[in-house]
Amino acid sequence: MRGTGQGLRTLSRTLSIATLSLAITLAACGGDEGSGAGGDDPIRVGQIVSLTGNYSPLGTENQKSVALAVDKINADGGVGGRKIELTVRDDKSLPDQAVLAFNELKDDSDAIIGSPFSNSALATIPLVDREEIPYISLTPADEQINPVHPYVFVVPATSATYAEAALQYFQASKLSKVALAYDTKSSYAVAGAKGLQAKAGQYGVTVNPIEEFQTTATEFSAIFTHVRSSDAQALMVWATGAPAVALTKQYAASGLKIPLVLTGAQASKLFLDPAGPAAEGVVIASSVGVVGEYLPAGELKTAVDELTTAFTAKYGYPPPQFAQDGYSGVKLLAAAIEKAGGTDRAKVRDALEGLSLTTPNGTYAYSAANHSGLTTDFIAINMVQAGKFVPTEFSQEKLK
Amino acid sequence: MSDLLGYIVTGLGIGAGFALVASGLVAIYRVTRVVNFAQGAFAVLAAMLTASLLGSGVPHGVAELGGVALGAITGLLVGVVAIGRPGTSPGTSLIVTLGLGVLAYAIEILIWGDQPRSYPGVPGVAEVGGARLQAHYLLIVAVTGPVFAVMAWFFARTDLGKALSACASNRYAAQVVGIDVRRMGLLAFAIGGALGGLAGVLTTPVQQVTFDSDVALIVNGFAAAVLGGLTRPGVALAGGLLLGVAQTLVAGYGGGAYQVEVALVLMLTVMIVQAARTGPVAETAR
Amino acid sequence: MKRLGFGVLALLLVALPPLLPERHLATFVLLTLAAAVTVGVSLLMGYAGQVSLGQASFYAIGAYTAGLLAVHGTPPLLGLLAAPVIAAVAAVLLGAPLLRLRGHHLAFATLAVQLILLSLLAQADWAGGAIGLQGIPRFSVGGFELRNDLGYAYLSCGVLAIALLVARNVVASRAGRGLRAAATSEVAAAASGVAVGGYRLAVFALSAAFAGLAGGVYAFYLGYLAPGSFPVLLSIEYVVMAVVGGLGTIAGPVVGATVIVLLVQVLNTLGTQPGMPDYAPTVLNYAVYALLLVVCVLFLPKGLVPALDRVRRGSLDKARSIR
Amino acid sequence: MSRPVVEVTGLTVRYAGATALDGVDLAVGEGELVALIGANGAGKSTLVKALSGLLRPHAGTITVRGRLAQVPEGREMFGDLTVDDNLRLGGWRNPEGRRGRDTSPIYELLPELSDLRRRRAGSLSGGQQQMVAIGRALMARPDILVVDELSLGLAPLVVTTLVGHLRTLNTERGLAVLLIEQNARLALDMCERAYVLETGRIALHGAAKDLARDPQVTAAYLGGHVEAGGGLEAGGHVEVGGGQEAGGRLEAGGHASGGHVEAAT
Repeated sequence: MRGTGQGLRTLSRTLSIATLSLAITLAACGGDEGSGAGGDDPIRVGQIVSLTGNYSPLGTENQKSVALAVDKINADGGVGGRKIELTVRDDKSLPDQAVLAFNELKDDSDAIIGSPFSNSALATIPLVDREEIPYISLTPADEQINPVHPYVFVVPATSATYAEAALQYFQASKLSKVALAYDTKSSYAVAGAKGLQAKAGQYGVTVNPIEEFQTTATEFSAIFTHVRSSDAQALMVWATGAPAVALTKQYAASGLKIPLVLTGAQASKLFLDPAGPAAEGVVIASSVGVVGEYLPAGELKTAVDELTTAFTAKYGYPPPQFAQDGYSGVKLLAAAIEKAGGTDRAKVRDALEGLSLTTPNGTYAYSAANHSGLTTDFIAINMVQAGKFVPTEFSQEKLK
Repeated sequence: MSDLLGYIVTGLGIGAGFALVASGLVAIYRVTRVVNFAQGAFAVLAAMLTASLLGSGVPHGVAELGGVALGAITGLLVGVVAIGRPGTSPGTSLIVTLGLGVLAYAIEILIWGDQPRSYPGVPGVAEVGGARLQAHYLLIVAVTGPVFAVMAWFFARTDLGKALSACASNRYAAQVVGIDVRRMGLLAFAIGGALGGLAGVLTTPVQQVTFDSDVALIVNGFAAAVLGGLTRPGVALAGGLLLGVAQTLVAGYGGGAYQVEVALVLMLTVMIVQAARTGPVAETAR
Repeated sequence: MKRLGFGVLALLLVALPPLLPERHLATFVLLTLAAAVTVGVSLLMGYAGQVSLGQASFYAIGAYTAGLLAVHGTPPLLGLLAAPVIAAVAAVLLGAPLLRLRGHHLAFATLAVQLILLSLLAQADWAGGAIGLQGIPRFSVGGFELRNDLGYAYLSCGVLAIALLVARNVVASRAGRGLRAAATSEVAAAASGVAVGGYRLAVFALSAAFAGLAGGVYAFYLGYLAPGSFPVLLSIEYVVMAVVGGLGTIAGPVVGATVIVLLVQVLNTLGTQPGMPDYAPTVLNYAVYALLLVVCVLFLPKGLVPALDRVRRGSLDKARSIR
Repeated sequence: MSRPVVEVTGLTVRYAGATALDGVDLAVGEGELVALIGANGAGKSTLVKALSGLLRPHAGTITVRGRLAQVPEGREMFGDLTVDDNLRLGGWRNPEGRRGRDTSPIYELLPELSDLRRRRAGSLSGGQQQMVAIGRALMARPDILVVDELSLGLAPLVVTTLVGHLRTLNTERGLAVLLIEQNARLALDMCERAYVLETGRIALHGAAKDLARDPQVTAAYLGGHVEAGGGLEAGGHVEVGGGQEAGGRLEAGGHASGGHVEAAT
C-alpha cells in the first residue's frame, strides 16, 4: 500500500483527467442540440424505452413500431407540414435510468413517449408533472391514471380494464366460479388480480382459490392440484414473461379440463412460439388489433390493416401487442398536435383530453377525468386455434 | 396422498436439473477451486442451440447432443480465459467467470435475440401412483441417474478420472507426479460445460429459456452444490433433489409466493452451519 | 500533500456542477452516489479482502429508510440521517452470521441476501410492493426545499466527500492497519492480536453506511423507489467500478465510477443511433461491461489508478535518467 | 563421481525480487547417494521445485539425464484416494503408458504397502504415508529420486526402515538419491557426498565423512556437540559408515540437535 499522500496526488491527477473526459463526452453528447435548423422546425419527440435489461422484449417492439409510425407520418408529409424527429434513449429497464433519459430529453422535446416498464414510468411521472410536457405512456399501470396526472396519457388498456373484460366474458359464458393465480412480483399481475377480485361481485363471479407464484417460478403443479380439488370452472392467470409460458405448458399436461384464461401480456408470438402446442385452446384476452383480420370492414379494420401491412413488410412478422401500443401512441400524439395546431405543450395536452381517435388498439376517448382512453369494448377474448388467436363467439358477437 | 407423491416426483424432476448444474459447478470447483459463475450460461447456450437445430429439422437426440457439445466447448473456452493465465488466483477467476457470464448475454442476444425459446420434449402425461405429471419430468430423472452413475465410474475407475480427483485432492502432489494441473482444470471446465449444457437441454421443454435464465440456474445450482461443500458430486445430487422437492412441497402446502426465499435461506443456513462447524477458512477472494 | 489532494477534489466537486449543462446533472448525481457506494465496496474488497455481490441491498435499505420515513411525514433531514444508521445496523445483523463465510461463499451469500430483500420488498405492501414507493417529497431542511438538480449535485458531492474522508481516516488508523493485515493473512493478524472478526464487521457496517447514505439521497432525488431500481446487476456494477478503478486506493472508486458511467452513457448514445440494429444497445452494453471486467481483472489486477501511477512513475524515472 | 544423472550449474531463482537461490552448482552421479543439508529458509525447497520443473529458474541450467522423481516434503498424499490409486498416479508420466501404471512391482519392493492397498491415503500414519510417497515416486521408474525431508515428523524406527529401503534400492537397482534433509546427522550418515546450502548458496561440499567432521558443519547442523577432529561427546556415539553396505542398519533421532545416531558398519 502506498502512502496516503501519494494516493491523493494520484487522486487529484486522475480526477482532473476524469473531469476532462467528462467534459469532452458531454460536449460530444450535446453536439446534436443545434440540428434541425433550416426549413420547417421539426416536431421533436423523445422516446424512453427499455432496449436492454428485463423489459427489452417489450421495448424493442415499442421502438420498432414507434419508428415505423414516425417514418410513415414523415413520408406522408409530416404533421401540419412539419416532420417528426425522434430521439431514443434506453432506460435499461431501470427507473433511475429512465429519469436520466427524461432529463436528457425534456428540454429538446415537444413530447415524450414513455417506457414499457411500469417502474420506469412511475419514476418519471413526478418529473412530467413538474416539467409539464405531454407524456404518452406505453405501460398499462393503473397508478398512472388514478389519480389523473395532467400530462400523462396511457396507451395500453390497463390491467383493470382487462380484468373487467374477462369478467364480462365469464358472465356471458356462465362461468361463475373462477380460480385465480398471479405473479406476486409483477405490478401488472398484482393490479390485474386486484381488479378482478374488486369487480367480480358485480358480474356474479366468485374467485376461489387464489394462488400466488413468483416471476422466477418454473413449476406449477401445486397450483393445478389446488385448483383440481376446488369447484372452479375456469383458471385465470395474471403473469408476464417466462412463468406464463411454463405454466401454460404444464397446464396442458395437468389434465385439468376447465378453460385457462390469460391476458394481454400473452397476446403475442413471444408467448405463442415458446408455448407451442400447449397453447391450443387457451383463452387469451387481447386488444382488438391482435385479431384485426376478424374485424368487420370499417375504420378500426383500416387502422389495424395499416399497421399490420407496414409492420409485416418491414419486420417479417405480424405486430405484437407492444408494437400496436407504440404505433397507437405516435398516432395519438400526431393527431393531438395536428388538432392543437402546433407543439405548445399545454395545447397538446388539452387536445389529447378532447381527442377521439381510432388506432390499431381501438377507439380512444380521453377526457379530463379519464387518461386511459380504452374501454372493455376494445378488448377481444380469443382462443388459440392452430397457433393463431381466434375471437371467441362472445367477442365475435361484440365485434359486429 | 397422491398429491404428495405428485409433488415429490415433480420435485425430483426439477431437482435433477438443479443437480446437473450443481455437479458441473462441483466438477470445476474440485479441480480448479474456481466457483464458476458462468455455469448457467452453458445451460442457456446449449438450450438455445438445441432449439435452433430442432427448428431447422435436425432430429431429436442429435440436436440435444449438439447442445451438450456446445456446452462443453463453451466450458473449455471459459476455462482458458479463467485459468489459462498462470498465476490467476481462484478469486480472480471467479470474477472473470462473472464477466464471461455477462459476455454470454451479449453473444446470445447477437445470435438468438432476446426472445424466449423452447421446444417440445417428451409429450404427454405420466401417472405415478395416481399422481399426474408431465412425462418429460420422467425423462429428466431417467437421464440424470445414469449420468451421475457414469460420472461416479469415471472419477473412481478411470486413470483420467483419478487424475482429476488427484488434482482436487492435492494440487501440489499432482504437479509432483507430473499431472498437468492446468490441462486437467480445462478438462474439468469442459466436463462442467457439458453437464451445464445437459441441464439446459433437459429442462427447457418444461419451461423455456431466455438469455438471462442463468441467474436462477446458478443460484439453485450453487445452493445444491454447497450442501456437499462444493466438492462432492454425490451430495450435490442429493442437494439438488432435496431442493427441488422442498420447493414443490412448499408451493403445494404453503404457497408459491416464497419459493425463491426457500432455496436461498436453505443455502445460507447450510453455508453458515458449515462455516461454524469447520471454522472460517482463510481464503481471500482476490 | 494530503491537504492538497483533498483540496483539489473539493474544488472539483464544488466547481464542476454549475459548469455542467443541466441535462447532464442527473448523470453527475448518480455517478457521485455510485462513487460513494463504491468507496465502501473498495474498502471491503481492498482492505478486508471480501467480495460483496449484494452491496445494492444496503443502497436499497438506505433509500427505503429515507423514503418511508419521509412519506410518513418525518422531516427529510432525519430520514437522511437514519438511512446510513439503519443500513449499518442491517449490516451488523446480517454480517454477524455471514462474515463467518469467506471468498465465494460470502459472494454468494451477499447475492442471496439481495435476492431475498428484493423478493420481500416486491411483496411488501407497506413499502409499495412491486409497483414501488411513490410520492417521496423533495429533500428539505427547515423551510428550505432542495428543488433543482444542482442542489442534489452538491448534496451527493457532500456524501462522496464524507465517504472519502471517513475511508481515508479508517485506512490510516490502527484499525485500518489491522484490517490490511487481516486481508493478507487472517491467521497472522489474529496471532498479532488484531481482533479480525470485529474489524471485518466494522468495515462491513461502514461500507453499508456509505451505501445507505447514498441511497437516502437517491430516494429524495428520484422521489420514487421500487425493487426494480436495485437489481443484482447494480451490485455487480459496483464491483466492476471498484475493480476497474483499483482496489484499496482512495482515488480508485471515483475513477472507476466515472469511467464506467461515462462509458455506459456513450455506449447508450452510440447504440441508439439511427441505423444501428435493434439489439445493438443491449449487446454493446453487456459486451463492454464484461470485457472491461475480464480485461481489468486479468491484465490490470490493481486497477486503473495504480496502473496510471506506474506509467507516470515510469516516465518520471526516465526523465530523471535523462537528466 | 560417475557420469552425473543430475547436473546443476549456476542456478539462480528469484521470488519477487528476493533471491532464493544464487548460482548453485550441484551434481549427482549415477547410483550415487548425495545429501543436501541446510537450515530452514536456505533454499532447499526452492531447489527441489526447480529440479522437478515446477519453478522456472532465473538463470543457470539443470540437466537431468534419465528420469527424476520426487518424494515431496510433507508427503503430499492424495488424501481422498486409495493407496493403490496414489501409486497408480505416480506412473502418470511413465512412458510405458497403461502398463507403466501397474502397481504390483511396488508392493514387492515395499511389502508393507500390500495390506494398505485399499486404504484411503489420508487415513495412514506419517510413516506409512512416506512409504506411499516413495512408492509413488518409484512408479515413474526413476533414475534418481529426490527425497525432500525424509525424516520430518517421523519416529526414529520408521526412519530406519525407510532409509533401509532407500539403501536397498540404491544397491540393488542403482537408483541415485538426492536426500534433502534438515537432520544433517542422518543425511551425512546415509550418503557418500554432501552439499551444504546456506542462504541460497552452496557453502560447502565434499565427502559426507569429511563434512561430518568439519567444525563449521558440526557447529551449525550437528548441534555443535561434535568437536572438530571427530571428538565425541560423552554418551554420543557416531560412526559414519561408507553408506554402501547392504543391509546397513541405522537408528536416527528425529532432530539434528541432540540427536543420537548409530550406524553399524
